[in-house]
Amino acid sequence: MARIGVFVCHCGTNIAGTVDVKYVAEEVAKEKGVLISRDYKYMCSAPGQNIIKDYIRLYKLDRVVVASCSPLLHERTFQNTVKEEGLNPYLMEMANIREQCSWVHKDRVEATQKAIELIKMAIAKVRMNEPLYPKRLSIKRQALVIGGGISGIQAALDIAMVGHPVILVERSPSIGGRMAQFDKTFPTLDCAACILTPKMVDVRSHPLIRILTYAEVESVQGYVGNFEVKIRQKARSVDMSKCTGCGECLQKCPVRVESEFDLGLGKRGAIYIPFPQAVPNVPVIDREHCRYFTQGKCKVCQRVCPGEAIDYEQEDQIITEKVGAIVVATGFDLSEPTEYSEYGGGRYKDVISGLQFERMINAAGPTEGHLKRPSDGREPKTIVFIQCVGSRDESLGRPYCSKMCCMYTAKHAILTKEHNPDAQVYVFYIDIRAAGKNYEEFVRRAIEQYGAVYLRGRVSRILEKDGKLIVRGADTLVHGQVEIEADMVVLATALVARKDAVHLAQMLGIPYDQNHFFTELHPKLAPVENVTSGIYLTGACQAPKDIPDSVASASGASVKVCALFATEELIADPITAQLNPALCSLCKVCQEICPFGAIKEEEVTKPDGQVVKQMRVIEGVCHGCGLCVSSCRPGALTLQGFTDQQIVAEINTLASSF
Amino acid sequence: MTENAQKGKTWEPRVLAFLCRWCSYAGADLTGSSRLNYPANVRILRVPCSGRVDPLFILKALRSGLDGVLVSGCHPGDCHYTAGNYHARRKFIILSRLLEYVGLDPRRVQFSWVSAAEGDKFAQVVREVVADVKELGPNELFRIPEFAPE
Amino acid sequence: MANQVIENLSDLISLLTELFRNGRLTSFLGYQKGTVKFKSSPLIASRAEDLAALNLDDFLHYNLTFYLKEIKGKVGLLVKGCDSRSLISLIKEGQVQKEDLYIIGIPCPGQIDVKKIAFSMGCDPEDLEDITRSEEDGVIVRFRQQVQRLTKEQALLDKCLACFYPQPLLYDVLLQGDYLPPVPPKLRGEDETARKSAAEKWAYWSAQFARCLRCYACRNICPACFCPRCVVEENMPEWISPVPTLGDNFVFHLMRLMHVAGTCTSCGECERVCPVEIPLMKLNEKMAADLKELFAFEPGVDLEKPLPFRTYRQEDPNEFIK
Amino acid sequence: MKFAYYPGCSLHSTASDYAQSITAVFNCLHIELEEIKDWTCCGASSAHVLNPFLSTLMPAKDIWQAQRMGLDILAPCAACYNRLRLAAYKLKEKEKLRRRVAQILKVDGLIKVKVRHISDVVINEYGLERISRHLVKDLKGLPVVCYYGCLSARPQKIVAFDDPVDPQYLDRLVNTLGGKSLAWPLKTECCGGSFSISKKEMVLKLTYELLSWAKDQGAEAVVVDCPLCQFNLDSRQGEIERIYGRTFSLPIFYFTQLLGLGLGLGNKELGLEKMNVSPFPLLEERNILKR
Amino acid sequence: MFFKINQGKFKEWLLALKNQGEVYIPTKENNLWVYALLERQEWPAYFLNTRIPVKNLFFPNRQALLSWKYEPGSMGMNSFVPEGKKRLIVGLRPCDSRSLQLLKPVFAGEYADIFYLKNLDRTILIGLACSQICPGSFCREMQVDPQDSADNDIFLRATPEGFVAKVITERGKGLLAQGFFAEAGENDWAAAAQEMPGRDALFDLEIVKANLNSFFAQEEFWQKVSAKCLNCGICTYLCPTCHCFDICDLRTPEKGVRFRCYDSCAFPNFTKMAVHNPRAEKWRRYRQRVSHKFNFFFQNFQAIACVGCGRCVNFCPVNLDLREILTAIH
Repeated sequence: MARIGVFVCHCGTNIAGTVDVKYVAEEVAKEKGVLISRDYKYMCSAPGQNIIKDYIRLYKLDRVVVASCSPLLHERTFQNTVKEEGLNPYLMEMANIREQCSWVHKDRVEATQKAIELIKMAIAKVRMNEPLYPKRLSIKRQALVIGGGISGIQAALDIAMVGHPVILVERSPSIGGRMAQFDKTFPTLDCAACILTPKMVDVRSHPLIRILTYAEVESVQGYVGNFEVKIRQKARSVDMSKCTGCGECLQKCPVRVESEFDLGLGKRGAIYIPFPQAVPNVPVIDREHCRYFTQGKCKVCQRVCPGEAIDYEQEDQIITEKVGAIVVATGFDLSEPTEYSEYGGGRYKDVISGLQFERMINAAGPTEGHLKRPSDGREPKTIVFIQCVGSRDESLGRPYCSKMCCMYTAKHAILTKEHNPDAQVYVFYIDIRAAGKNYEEFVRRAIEQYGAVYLRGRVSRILEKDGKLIVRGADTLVHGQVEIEADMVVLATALVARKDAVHLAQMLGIPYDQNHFFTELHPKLAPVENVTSGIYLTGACQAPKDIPDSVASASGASVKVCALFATEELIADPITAQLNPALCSLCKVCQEICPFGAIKEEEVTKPDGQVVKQMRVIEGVCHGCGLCVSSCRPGALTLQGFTDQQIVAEINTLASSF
Repeated sequence: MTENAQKGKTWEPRVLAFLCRWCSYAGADLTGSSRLNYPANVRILRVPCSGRVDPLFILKALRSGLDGVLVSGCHPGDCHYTAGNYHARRKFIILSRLLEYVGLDPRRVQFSWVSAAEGDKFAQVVREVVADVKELGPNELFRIPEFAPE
Repeated sequence: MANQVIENLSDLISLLTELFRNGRLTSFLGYQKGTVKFKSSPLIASRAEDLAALNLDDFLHYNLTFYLKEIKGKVGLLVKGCDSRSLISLIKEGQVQKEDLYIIGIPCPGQIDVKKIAFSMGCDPEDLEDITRSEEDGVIVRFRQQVQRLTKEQALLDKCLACFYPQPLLYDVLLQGDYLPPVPPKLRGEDETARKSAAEKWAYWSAQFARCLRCYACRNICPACFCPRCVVEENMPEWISPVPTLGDNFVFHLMRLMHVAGTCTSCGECERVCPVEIPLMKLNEKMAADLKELFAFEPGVDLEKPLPFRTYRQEDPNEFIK
Repeated sequence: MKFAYYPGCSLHSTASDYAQSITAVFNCLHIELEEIKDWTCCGASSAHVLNPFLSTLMPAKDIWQAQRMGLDILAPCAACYNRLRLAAYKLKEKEKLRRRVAQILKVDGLIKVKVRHISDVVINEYGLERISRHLVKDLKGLPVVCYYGCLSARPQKIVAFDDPVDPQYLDRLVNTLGGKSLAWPLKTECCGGSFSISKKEMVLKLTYELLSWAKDQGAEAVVVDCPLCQFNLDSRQGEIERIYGRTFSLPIFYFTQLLGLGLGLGNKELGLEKMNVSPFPLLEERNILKR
Repeated sequence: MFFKINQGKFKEWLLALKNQGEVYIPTKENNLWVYALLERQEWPAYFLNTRIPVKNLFFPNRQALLSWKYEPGSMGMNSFVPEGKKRLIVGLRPCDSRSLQLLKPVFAGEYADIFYLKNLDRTILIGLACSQICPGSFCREMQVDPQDSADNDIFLRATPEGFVAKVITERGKGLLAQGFFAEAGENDWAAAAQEMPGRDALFDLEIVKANLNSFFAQEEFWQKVSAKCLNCGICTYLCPTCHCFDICDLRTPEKGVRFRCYDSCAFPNFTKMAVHNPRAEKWRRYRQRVSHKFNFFFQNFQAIACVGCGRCVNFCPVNLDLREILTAIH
């Protein structure tokens, strides 16, 4: 039999003004199990709290009801009060007789009657309350960062700086990502390499960061604080410990193939490093093209290698690691320039993508920074830039804006002019989106100072004739058609999600939108978190982001990781779902609807040795919404603190008929 | 008041309101702190999420003689748990269609989305629901004839 | 092996015998002759020898899938078109695995509705002496020395007259025979109760539910009711009193409907077995209609589409909410 | 292979040579055609401008007719193809519309038949590999441009069976036949189509551009698979010469005519003399065909 | 002593009986036959037997026993007194009339059940001979004569003109002394007997009784015969002699009522206890039902708790046929 104490607060006149607190206290005293019922001016005040404590001691109360203001305000307060008397804080219930009674009603009789019933409900509930204890989950304080682009690098550095080990996984042979391909960066026009390479070096030299390039995440198991990841280290065919990075092999390799890094504008060997400043500065053998692997003989690189680092026998390795948190920084892809065949992308050599232009104009690029037409190597005099190629296009099912194109096109215009002041630059745009610090100014400079001709309208067709590109389009400001004879056309192709984004999302159990960009927990208030706790998002894998945004979100994500790592144990709110396997029908509705993937099926061995399937609630992951509980038909699930029994008890106190 | 209801004196409807603790309960608090008024016929029951509300709760409430039920949660897209209210919404429309089909006036069981900032809306919703239920009269539906008001 | 066609019953029996012999089957669910008129009886075979009793007559009302709740292991069973939908539902509910089953699709010319016939004759089913199928897919009825020819509309179950899936949607082998031609997807003909006033509806359903004995036959025969413990039996809290009061009967039937929503394929077994003739199909059909209208969901027709209460769309109906 | 043949008005009039060559070629390739009985106009050029419903209703009749024959429809005219294809699409997608149409035509059932363009059938389905087995003659590297026109390219999602801007199928055919297809950018630019009469000047301008591009690319002939295009490009050359002062004398072949030549057929079967710009000088010069 | 009456008079008589008390006659409601209060409805030209057994009128599925009311400090309680109004039930079939007598010792035992006994006491039973054998029935095997019954106050046999009545009890006699009936003789009574379609007895009850004990232990047998069973309560709820019940309360915070309602040995939780369930398996429950009717009940009351009405056979959802089991035991 419960020993309940009820404490009714006047809140000065806030409650007592409308509710006859004395009468209320007397009435509820008659309830079954109520040993003591007191009213006081301010229950939340120190003396008020002492009254509660005294009576707990005096009457050996094991349940407490406080009738006062909203629990959103003082639940913690009174939980601590009873806790200090050695009572489990979850054996205290509140009846909200201020915000939801005295403040909203005028009639004293009605308000008093309502207060009584609200308290009776609380009493009925508290009778069913059971002591609850916060769940403690160990945390493996090591982070995994997927993606070695600028956000991945930033996140890794930030986390490591706080002192937590980080594994940085990058799929290509070197970290650096997109930014490494850029020439200069808007709006400051400082060179990308100059600001990126130092960070890459920091990462390489940081004792707590372990870089795994030419590697991919294979599988992820577990939950926040306790993920187990399998990483495939692809065979590099070069022993990293022995390679000195002298580059001999690069020179001697007889094979020449198109370089991915230079997007087909340049060539590389079958053994190569993507770019001079690569980290690690260790080559990879591309087995698809290597003469030894394709024809069984050659081995030139092995012969010239002073460090005997070449190892053709090397095989893929699976590295298994435990991590407590995962930062996803997988970045973006670019839409294919061939998407619009009217622009002849892929058909006309001199129609190139924005990123190709970056490589071309990059001093370290295939053309040493000289503008050359891919077709005949002549320097283009007239260049047409087309924006929104693949962005903001419903017909492609890609309605969104790629955000960067306006800025980098302006940058390209400026760079073109700087390379060759008498070059003529045209830019076709729909709108100019230059919202950002010094962005608008930057675009104005391109137009006013550098004299780039901005035409508001779409290009309808590009025709190639006598080595010229005839660009036909509309200028909607003069309401006329325009035709430009260009030497080169640059398409600002759209930023799109990685081709394999969905695959990764499903592996990590994180949601993604119709464009396959990863979805944050809350677009405004939790922009780097994810419904799967322990997994954080940063950079352009969420949506098109430029460098500042990516770096900012990376730091944001790493703070979340560090916050999680701040303690050895994860203290989980005990308001979580509990499962009684005996009643479970294994229909798995809970698993399917749980927004947090907190319910999993697992195999357990019964005492009699037989192995059976069973559902399990992972308490650390459960947020306690109770959706599964209300969906569980046999009632195998229950939500601590809000059990069916408690809620029905509350309903029954209001029952008036049968 | 219970007695009144049965003695059929000045009958006042009794409405049970399930409020999700993130949006609607906070909204109801705001109604209070902005000192707005609404009828005293409503009894508020706090749940973590509208998704926690099992249709059985609603049936149980009606069965035990409550005159009306209100379920309120976060607006679509605002659920603290991302999707609780979406799932709840599916159950609720099926339930209310069903109740209507068996002749139970759907106005006895109503639903609303009230955000933490919509104190005024909450007051308005309660006024409407209570008015509707008043119009419908006491919930005698499940009373066993032989034990009708003694 | 999959989707082969079987000529006749004896071939079927020899096939099954073979399956029992090579351990592909541990039990088999079929039909045998019934002991009262106009009824067959479920056959539960656990050995090849039991198959001798296997018999297919004109009265195969049973939806055998409900036995899968109890009978586990490698089970072979006969399914009509409608039964196969229950099977799909059960697979989606994770209650059976396709691999464990050996599904034999059987032809269904539409099942005979004895109650309906008796009603139209103004007598009780018990009074009918003989019912045989006529060649033009109706029936010939003998009763009190008179012979009557009935059209299929007069003779068959409404669910069969509205059946869009007479051919099993899921099977390993198919038994040859003639089927009732599928009719375009529609639910059972206009439901007059839906058009009644609230008061009339309540009066109608009170009258129906007041009769309920709470024998739970509707629940126990329902393939969709597979919970280890039904909430009716739960007593902490007690959702529904064991006392068959009108109120508790209401709650019981509505609760059951909510619980089988999306899994219930309107196979009509609940209505068939009800000893006090509660028109439960009306409720099932109503639910089916709503699911279709609101969530474009049709129970038991595809294995992929998620069950209605396991998913949602942001654009789901919202107008009913304040 | 058998199809419900929908010739449309052109093939019974201006494009009878197209029809002729099709019959001849299909005989060699053993593709059967059964003409849809009392087919009605597809409504191209007028109906869909004036009355959208009519533009579905008219083709609908033929579509159901074919459905009854249990055959997919084959349309040689790009305009007919476009109209029929769109109609079939609408009837599939728009249940209301289907019911209304069905009611008027007193027919029933869902649309199952496909509407196919002749080139799609011959080149993509029948296939160049199979065609090449029957080739007896070689086009001797005859340089041509393939002109596809717009009607079998747009609306892309519904009618196109190749890239809407730079389609390749005719080029592939020409090369298989031993000709030399030249790349050019105007493959699906509009020729003015059915405005031949109503807006002649515009048609002349568009056609002029097409022809001059072709000529500049070094083409000696143009290959088409649409009667309207053929008509504009072929019959307008005289006027264009007068207005723009440039002579082209480019023969405009139907792809079936070239294919026919490859299959060893002659003028009689292919109706070559019906062409305004006579192809014979060219064919003789390249000694592909003797008069 | 015998009387006879023609159709027309019979109907008048029924109406006249209303002065004696509530009159119940077989009536078809919602497509099923029940005993309903005689109001406007006609005497049925033809009926086999009611779906709901007559026990329902004596031992209802919902019997209020007592009610209480809680006021702080005090607990008011009152128990319901059994209904006293006189009733007449016309048209009982011999099987159902027998069932009422079978149940008597159960309720009249050490702890007399005032409700059942009072109901029995206040009700005059007017039986009616069968004209046909009900599907699934095996009354004759159970030694119930469809043509005659001593378990009523009056027993009727239908004739083309009307009915021949046989008076069994004094209070029955009282009803006939009202000028509706004419004297009749033994011969009329015999003439009114109808020829029941013959069928060889399926089993001999005595042998079944004898064998039951030995069958009890044969688990495989019970497992096999009960395999089909659904665990639903139809057979017990429609059975005229099943009488297991449950007691539960309906309450609000301040008042409540205690009810008695049917329970069924077919339900898995029928014997469920805190720690275990002696009849967790289906076959145990089914064995219990059969053994109770044909063995245990006999040991307690020297009678078989089955009247062979066939309801459990005819209305079993899965055609689980008691007759087959009994035959097998035979």
